[in-house]
Amino acid sequence: MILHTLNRSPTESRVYRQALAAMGPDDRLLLIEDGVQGALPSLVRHFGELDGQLFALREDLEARGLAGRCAAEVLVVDADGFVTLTEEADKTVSWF
Amino acid sequence: MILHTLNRSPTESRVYRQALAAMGPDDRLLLIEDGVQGALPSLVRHFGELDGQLFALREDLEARGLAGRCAAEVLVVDADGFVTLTEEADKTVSWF
Amino acid sequence: MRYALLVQGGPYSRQAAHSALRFAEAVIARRHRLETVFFYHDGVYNAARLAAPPQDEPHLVDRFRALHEVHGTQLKVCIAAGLRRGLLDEREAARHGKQGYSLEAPFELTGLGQLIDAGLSHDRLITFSP
Amino acid sequence: MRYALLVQGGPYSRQAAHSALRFAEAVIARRHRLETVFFYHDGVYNAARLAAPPQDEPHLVDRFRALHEVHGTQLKVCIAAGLRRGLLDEREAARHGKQGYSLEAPFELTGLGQLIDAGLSHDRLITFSP
Amino acid sequence: MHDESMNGEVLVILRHAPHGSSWLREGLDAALVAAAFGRRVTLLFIGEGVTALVAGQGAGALGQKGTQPTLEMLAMYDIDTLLVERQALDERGLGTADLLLPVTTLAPPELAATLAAHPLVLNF
Amino acid sequence: MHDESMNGEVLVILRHAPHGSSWLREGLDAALVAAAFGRRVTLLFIGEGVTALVAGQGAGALGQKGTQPTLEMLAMYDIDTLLVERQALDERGLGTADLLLPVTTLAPPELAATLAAHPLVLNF
Repeated sequence: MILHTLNRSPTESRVYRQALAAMGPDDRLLLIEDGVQGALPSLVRHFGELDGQLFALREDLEARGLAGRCAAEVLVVDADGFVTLTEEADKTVSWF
Repeated sequence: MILHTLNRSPTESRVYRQALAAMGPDDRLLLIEDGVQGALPSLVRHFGELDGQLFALREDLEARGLAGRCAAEVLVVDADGFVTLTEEADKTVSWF
Repeated sequence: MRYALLVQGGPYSRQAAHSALRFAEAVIARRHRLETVFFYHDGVYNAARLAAPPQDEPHLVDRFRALHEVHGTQLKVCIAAGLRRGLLDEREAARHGKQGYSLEAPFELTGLGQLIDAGLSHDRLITFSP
Repeated sequence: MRYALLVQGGPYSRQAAHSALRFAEAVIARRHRLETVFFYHDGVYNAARLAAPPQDEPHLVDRFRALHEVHGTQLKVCIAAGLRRGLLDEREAARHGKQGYSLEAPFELTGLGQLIDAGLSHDRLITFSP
Repeated sequence: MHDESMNGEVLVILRHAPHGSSWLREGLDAALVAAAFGRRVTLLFIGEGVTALVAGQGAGALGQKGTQPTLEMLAMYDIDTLLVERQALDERGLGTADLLLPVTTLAPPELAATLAAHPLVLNF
Repeated sequence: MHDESMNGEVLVILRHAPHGSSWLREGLDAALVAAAFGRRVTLLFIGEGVTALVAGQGAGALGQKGTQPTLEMLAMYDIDTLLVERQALDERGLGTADLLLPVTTLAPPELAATLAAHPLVLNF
């Protein structure tokens, strides 16, 4: 299982499509930095069906005033949870 | 008349939509750097109808091996032509 | 016409500085006056005096310096953007209690007000971004 | 576990270095060993010794240095990426005939081979990009 | 709505989110400096830039201060023309009630007029 | 097609065009160094990265040398597994005949298998 991180909003950069194309069936995607904007209910559709595999970093949501605006299907983790995700994954790939 | 420059490919960045949205009816758009990829026949459709207003920088096309691959409707100018475009425009806005 | 350039991309990482220098030469070849190059955002890194690119690559710091020496172009580096990124002249280094300096003449640290001035007082301002 | 981080974004311009430092603290808090931070692309600018950010902002260079001092983390700067961007230690400055230097211990200039080594020999490599 | 108040001297376009990069901060700095030098300044938020105005922002990683305090100071600098691309709000499910400050929303055809009306346009 | 030859130790993903940024050059440098240290290296070109392989490139602005000479040296470093995302070629109207070097094209489902098969993945 690979953990993919994404730090761009799907409204600005198409790199999210590359990340999705490279994901295996059990891989996970963590939205960080400007990427957390993708957790908004109106934007989360860009990620299609990622049930239980789509995460967003709490600290980055909070810094942007978006913590209370996340789509329900996004799993919110803090920095400690980010480390846990990297422990559980065989490797981590950064998309930017 | 405003000259807009764009240095990103429409396949990677959605900033081209911002540039198009900000263009007035007589404005011009010059593709430079990685933006010249947008002059390829299969990508030029992203710019809609810009008859006579869509330019691409020759030197950047040549450096990328794309000089002979440009769509017919793109007006190719060299660095001297770039300066001329800035002379003719009231101002120049950079999109990146 | 009187031209100013705004360079916002660092050397090597992005093409912006290369594009700006190519444009600068074309401006001068068309007999305009290139009065000012203003460096902002990562563009301030173009003023790093210790840059040591491989010998078969263009030396961007030297190319900007040549614009000043041959054509009198002023090379203005935003002081706030520069300090954050470690670009200090001797005076700023002393003021911050640091030894050595990383930016040297003819590059000069100036305030952002000079960018606004250049934008409003020159005939043209052309921006090269990363 | 043994962790390595790869930092590819410059300080202040992008969040990458901030994110890396926040992650580094969380790694250490979870009792892992943060052995190496490798700086590549614009990440090398994080080693600029003259950085002078405003006092109410985090001082990234000092924060990385603290990782070394407190936790023994090695701070490795790609030499090729560094030289192009003006980051030289005393030895490289002398070798290139330049006065002064812009990078100081505990940051060290190393080859890219050390990134490959870290990636293959550590349990985890996490990248923070601009 | 396009009216006379949009015809400042300096238009600063803000297209980046807070925290992820320094573009927003550096764009705001340019606006504040222009205003401090007595220029009439208009801010135009488009694309991701509209998220700069979302209420309830905090400090960034490592406690890096965000841009919200700067935005709250704009009135002191007499920067009161804040234009926002309506489409960018819609795309993100945001309304003007979600924003920190009162703004004027612009429909697409008004963008070009805004750029044309300002002698100096800085795009961040 | 996915086969054993894809199972190198180091996968370097190249996603950027030549000249516009240093990502392509720096990614290739990482690949060359890994190979020089005796690692089996696979290159994967996706998105805009496929334009790195277009034949007939020249020097950049100010004569900056491009990455084409480096690509032509890959065989000397025993880097001969060049994988290319088929969709990225299609989107740009390119075919393998337009490219500098022989490559293996990958359909979308093969991308994930390629990432999974390499212990170290560096994404540029």
